[in-house]
Amino acid sequence: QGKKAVIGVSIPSATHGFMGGLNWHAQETIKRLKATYPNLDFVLATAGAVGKQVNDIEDMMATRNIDALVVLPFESEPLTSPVKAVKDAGKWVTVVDRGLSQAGIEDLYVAGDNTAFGRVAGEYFKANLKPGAKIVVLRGIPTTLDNERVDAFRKAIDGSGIEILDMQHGNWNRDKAFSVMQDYLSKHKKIDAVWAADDDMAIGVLEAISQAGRQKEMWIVGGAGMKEIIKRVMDKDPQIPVDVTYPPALISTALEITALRFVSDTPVYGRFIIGSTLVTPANAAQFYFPNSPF
Amino acid sequence: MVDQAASRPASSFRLPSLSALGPLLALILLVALGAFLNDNFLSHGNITNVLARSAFIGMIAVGMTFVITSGGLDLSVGSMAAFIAGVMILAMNALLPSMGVGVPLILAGMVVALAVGLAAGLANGLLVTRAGIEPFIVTLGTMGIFRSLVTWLADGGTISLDFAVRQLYRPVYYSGLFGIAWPIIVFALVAIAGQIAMRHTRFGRYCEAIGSNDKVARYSAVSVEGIRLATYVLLGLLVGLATIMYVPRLGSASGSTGMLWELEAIAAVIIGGTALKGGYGRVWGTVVGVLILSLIDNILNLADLVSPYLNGAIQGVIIVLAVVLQRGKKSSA
Amino acid sequence: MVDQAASRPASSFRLPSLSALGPLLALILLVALGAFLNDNFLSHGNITNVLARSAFIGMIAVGMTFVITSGGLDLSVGSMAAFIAGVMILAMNALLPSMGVGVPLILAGMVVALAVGLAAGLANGLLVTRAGIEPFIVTLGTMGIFRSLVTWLADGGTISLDFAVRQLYRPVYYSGLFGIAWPIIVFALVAIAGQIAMRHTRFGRYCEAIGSNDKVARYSAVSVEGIRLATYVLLGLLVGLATIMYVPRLGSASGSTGMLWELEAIAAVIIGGTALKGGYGRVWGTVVGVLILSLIDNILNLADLVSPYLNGAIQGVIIVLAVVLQRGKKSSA
Amino acid sequence: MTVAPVLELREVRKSFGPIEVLHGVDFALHPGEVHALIGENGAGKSTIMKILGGFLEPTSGQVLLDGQPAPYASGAEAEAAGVVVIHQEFNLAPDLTATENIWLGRELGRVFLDHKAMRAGTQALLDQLDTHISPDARIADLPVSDRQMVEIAKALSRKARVLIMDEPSAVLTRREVEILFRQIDRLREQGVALLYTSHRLEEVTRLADRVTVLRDGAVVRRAMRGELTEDGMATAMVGRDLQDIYPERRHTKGEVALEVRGFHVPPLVHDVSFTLRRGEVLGISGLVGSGRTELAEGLVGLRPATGDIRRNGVAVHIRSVREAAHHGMAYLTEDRKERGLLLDKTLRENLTLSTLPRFGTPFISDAREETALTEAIGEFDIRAPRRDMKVGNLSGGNQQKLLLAKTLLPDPEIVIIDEPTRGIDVGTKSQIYAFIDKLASEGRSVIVISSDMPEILGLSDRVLVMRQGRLAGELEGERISETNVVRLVMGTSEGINGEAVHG
Ligand SMILES: Nc1ncnc2c1ncn2[C@@H]1O[C@H](COP(=O)(O)OP(=O)(O)OP(=O)(O)O)[C@@H](O)[C@H]1O
Ligand SMILES: Nc1ncnc2c1ncn2[C@@H]1O[C@H](COP(=O)(O)OP(=O)(O)OP(=O)(O)O)[C@@H](O)[C@H]1O
Ligand SMILES: O[C@@H]1[C@@H](O)[C@H](O)OC[C@H]1O
Ligand SMILES: [Mg+2]
Ligand SMILES: [Mg+2]
Repeated sequence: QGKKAVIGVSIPSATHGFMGGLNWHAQETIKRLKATYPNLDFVLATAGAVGKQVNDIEDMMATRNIDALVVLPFESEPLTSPVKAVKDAGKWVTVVDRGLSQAGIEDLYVAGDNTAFGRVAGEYFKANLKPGAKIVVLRGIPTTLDNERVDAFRKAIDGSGIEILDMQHGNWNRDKAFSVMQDYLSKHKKIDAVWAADDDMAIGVLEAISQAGRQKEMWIVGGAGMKEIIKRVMDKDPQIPVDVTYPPALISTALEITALRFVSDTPVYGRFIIGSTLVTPANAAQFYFPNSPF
Repeated sequence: MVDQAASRPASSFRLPSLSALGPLLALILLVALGAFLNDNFLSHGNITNVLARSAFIGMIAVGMTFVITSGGLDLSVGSMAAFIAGVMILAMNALLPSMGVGVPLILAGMVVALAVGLAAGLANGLLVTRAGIEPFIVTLGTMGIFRSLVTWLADGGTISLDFAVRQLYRPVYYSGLFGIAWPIIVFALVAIAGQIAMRHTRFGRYCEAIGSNDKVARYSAVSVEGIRLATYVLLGLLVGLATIMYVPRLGSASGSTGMLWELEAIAAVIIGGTALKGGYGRVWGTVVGVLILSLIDNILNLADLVSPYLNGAIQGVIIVLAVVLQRGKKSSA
Repeated sequence: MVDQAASRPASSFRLPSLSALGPLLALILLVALGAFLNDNFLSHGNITNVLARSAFIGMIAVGMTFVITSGGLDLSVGSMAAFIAGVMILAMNALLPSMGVGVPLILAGMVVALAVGLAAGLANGLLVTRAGIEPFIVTLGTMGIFRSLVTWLADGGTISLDFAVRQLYRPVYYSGLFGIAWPIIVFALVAIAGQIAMRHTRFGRYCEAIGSNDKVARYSAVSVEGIRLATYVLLGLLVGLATIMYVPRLGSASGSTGMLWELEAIAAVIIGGTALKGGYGRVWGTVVGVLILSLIDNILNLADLVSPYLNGAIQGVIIVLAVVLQRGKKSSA
Repeated sequence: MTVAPVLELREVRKSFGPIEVLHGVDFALHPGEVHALIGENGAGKSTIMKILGGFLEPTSGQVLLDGQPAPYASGAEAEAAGVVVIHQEFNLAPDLTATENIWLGRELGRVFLDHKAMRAGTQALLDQLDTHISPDARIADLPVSDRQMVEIAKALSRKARVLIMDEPSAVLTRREVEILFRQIDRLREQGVALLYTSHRLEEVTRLADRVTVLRDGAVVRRAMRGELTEDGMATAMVGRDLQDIYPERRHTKGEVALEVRGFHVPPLVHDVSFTLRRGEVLGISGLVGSGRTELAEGLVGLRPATGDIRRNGVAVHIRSVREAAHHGMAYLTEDRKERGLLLDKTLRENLTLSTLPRFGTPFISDAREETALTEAIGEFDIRAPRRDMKVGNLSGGNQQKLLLAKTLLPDPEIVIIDEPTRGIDVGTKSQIYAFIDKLASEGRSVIVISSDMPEILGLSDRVLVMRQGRLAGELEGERISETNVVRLVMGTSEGINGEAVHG
């Protein structure tokens, strides 16, 4: 077939649990696809900041002769025009998770659903708490996607009579979430539930609660589907009744579909939204991947 | 200093009492503010939380005080902590099958942590003293190296301590003696030892001399390179110790462990009144600095403030004010 | 007495040539490595990319060289850039209805950027010179303040420039003159002006004198506080200028814009041979330092390396090696 | 001739904290005159000079310029008014070059610096001072004497009406002192008012048209040229009669304590060999830059060196001051401010720095340190207003005494003293000479490196002369004379080690 097709992959670096999982899935999938399709080659770059990601994409264009780009934008706005430039150069573009701020650039969009992520959690709270119940929230790093999730959550519990006592940023980080939760516990005599909005944060929250000996008082909902948390849901841990998915494996889906574009004639344009589902003890086994680092 | 004497004679006599009280005053004001904002602020539980949380940065900052006093700097401590934690957990997990869950395994993990800390400190120290590279560059380099290594060891994710081991190890963070948590006790011991070392031993005296003028120190039979090396090794060991107290808390390490601890530790040292250029070190000031930083976070969480987005701004303002207060007191004295 | 003059060892005369060539040598080696790894490395496109993206940190680092040379430090530049970008974009969006899309609007945005940069630099400078607080603390504080403010302005998300305005503004980053991109041209002008200011004007001379011994400078009728203030203001203006070139590139600002730029800028200055303690500044060394840092990233993207997790480690090793090389050359001279 | 004074102090008092160091001083400088201000270490000379030069404000009293209250509040403003000071401490930025320092604050050129003009100006000044310093030399790389010449050049470039010189000759060699004097004479003829201080009274006799003697912050004697002999000055300063300041007795030599063979200290010092016996004072003379300091620093491990050193007959390797101390050797540096003392630390911390292990392990005993300080203050007559003050606030001479005390604290068997009495008053000088004499009598060996000819002649049992990094010759007993030393120093006589030295 002659020339190999080169697929550039640009993702944020493994700065927290979810992204670590995503990095792991990306590398595993690349390995697998390379083995399966000898005429495909991949160039992977990870970035810890917006500027670095734009540089990575420029470098792929200038020096690696890529034919396609799979990108999970660090942030939507600033990545929009660099990705558009790739598209304008006639390359195939797959956007993952965080969409671009301008419609119609990408050929393929594979994403989680941040609104659903917040809504599904919110609906669970609404269904399982009485009016007047008090909850606390730990948000992620201040970003658009965090805003989308929180807004959807708020909307979902609207009118339920649930009171949000406090909302601070835990930055999707265990240590930070641990301190924030410790302080919530000092401050509030009564907390009925916690929305930790990310499983890494949920781990920190759990520790703070058990230190305070208030395990019986409240339950926690995290998010993303970390294996330890899924396991606890599966084991019917009363502290972690459910989880909300936001699978880091969506990068695998994106890579696989993009690969198809180069190895077959399958039409692969479109949008693939991997919904956020509620993980309950009943369906947990289906989301449990003990080998993933996440 | 001479210039001060020549141009502003009044300040030529040091008034250690008042200027030293500066950061303490800021601390006291913060405590008062906290107590005013929230009734639970002074509760045993909250005080324990704040102090225990300060312990990691605290121990590191005590070590950093010696490094900075002797004219050095270490930007790598946060990543070093992450790296040590990663290696320590992997080592314990690896030793588990042969050693079984038990105190010896925990002790083995602690030895690994201290050994890795020592090695890391030695690496920094040797690059600074033998290769003669600026501490800023050396530790900027090793900062990247340590952080990368732990991410790589964790395969991008989180390295978790075996559950059973963790249960056994937990009390090292969560329990204590006579109602005082272990991290607080260890931090207090480190701080006291540090204060004594700085004020009452040759090592501390030499650190100040080297930071003040390393040529004079060399002409005075002080082993300048040896002492410098020792400060980095000491800091490495203290990072190891901090990690020993950190791991039982959450039982895991990842690429994001210890993020920005270096900045916090250095800030605590400077807030405490140690000179960034070296020559004058104040261990107990550092302790106060650490507590100030940790209290600001606590108060921001306890109080209902404008917008959580502005936390960083309030933090910034308080840090500057704390130092203004301190310097203000000094110059008005 | 001629014999006496002859007895002076040659080494009492400085040999700037070789020690100055140190960082340049590291740069050349990196370029050779890049060319060896990838055929496209030396292509016009890649070179343009590397140089253009160095421009932001580059301009800031040139300003930072003056601050550090005169004994100061500025940790706030990264957040300052984010804050300026945020305010600039908001201002342009706000003016859009009244001014319409056009060059005047862009110019108005630029004026806002420079004005905010000037004000921010002035704030840092006044806190350092008038309130007499350590630059480390002042700028650690303002770092938190600026970053918080932009997060707050963005409501936790991203502030975006109106699409139409952006289309008009884009060429400021993406096009150029005679095939040379604008950011490269502006950076080159800033670097040349900086080099001239450092070597051939009173301002540069005074920065060095103050950093070397501020008492001596004061005795020599140098306005020490004025010059110090000026270095922070200059740096603020250059951060403003860098932002003017940055906004057309990404068209937005958020809480994570300019993250860690301060560290990169300071590292570039030190790699370039300026002393962290002040007293000796080398603007062109800074330029070389910026290029080294930027090339390392580029080269890591040229080849498929072991594991992306290890990028940071390789980066760290190269930074230290670059400086070893430089110092090695110097001492063997 | 009673010309009106240019610059005057009236009833000036000065206190540092609670301690008053000047008690109502009246003092005047006249155009075309050299006025010498003399007094013991710590008497207040530098303080007076700083007040005149605008660097210190008097606590009470007045500074008058041309009969009007002096219109300046800082050294810089005073300089603009034509009152220029050469400080006892160096006032140069170490990272800048000679040229950059000399023009600091008054650079030439409009927008851009005129490097060529400034360099040429510097070269001219340095030529005028007959010195070999390169205008491009970084101050930090220069030996102290050269730094002082740069200071002098800087002051001369200021076109002063009043030139105040605080012990300018202390770190200079005789040759350089001569150059300085020529400049002073020239300025006097031009009508400049000059204030001069020195602890070398022969200089005062030679230069001064007027002498004011200060004791403990008060004027005790005023005299015109010729009214005071050197003895008279010394007596007025110290408040008692002084005998001959050099010790009488020559020492009896013991066995060889140190033997140095084929010693090289690159890049300057080559092939130096000598022996040192117990109970001997060995003087080393030479011009600035002849390598005496390098030799000494090489011997005690401060500079990389090659060659054989035998201590009591046993070959030793010394790579650091620590190792030198281990072999009973101590070195007192000529560069008190940069290498000798920690200026922002207290007396106690400085005194014990090189001997800390003696003061307790693991904890330093403050009490023992205090005792040592008390002894040092007594033995070396260190005059400090407060024990816990920073050393940088001591008067220059008292700093030197503290440095001596510090160097001798380890009780070394071999002491190398580089410029022992720099800035020390006559009274104390004789004490220090007696001290050196006592060390030798106890069977220790002392090497004295000095640019002060009488000191070399008065103290040494044997004299080595260095020239261009090599030994130019050795003099002993009767042959120790000024003429012989000067000949060797200048290279105008045959070297005694059989080495021909060309002139
Ligand atoms: N900034 C200061 N703070 C405290 N004491 C000071 C300060 N400056 C000078 N002194 C004290 O004032 C006294 C006079 O000092 P000064 O330097 O004027 O003496 P001096 O006559 O110049 O002595 P020397 O001959 O040793 O140079 C000394 O006791 C000195 O310690
Ligand atoms: N580290 C160094 N490297 C090279 N040259 C040096 C160094 N230090 C000093 N020199 C030069 O060596 C020469 C010798 O200076 P030094 O002061 O040691 O001479 P000296 O004979 O001791 O004279 P004196 O003690 O009277 O100043 C000087 O010209 C000086 O510039
Ligand atoms: O980084 C984010 C992660 O932490 C969160 O849980 O899910 C979405 C991701 O983009
Ligand atoms: Mg004096
Ligand atoms: Mg010498």
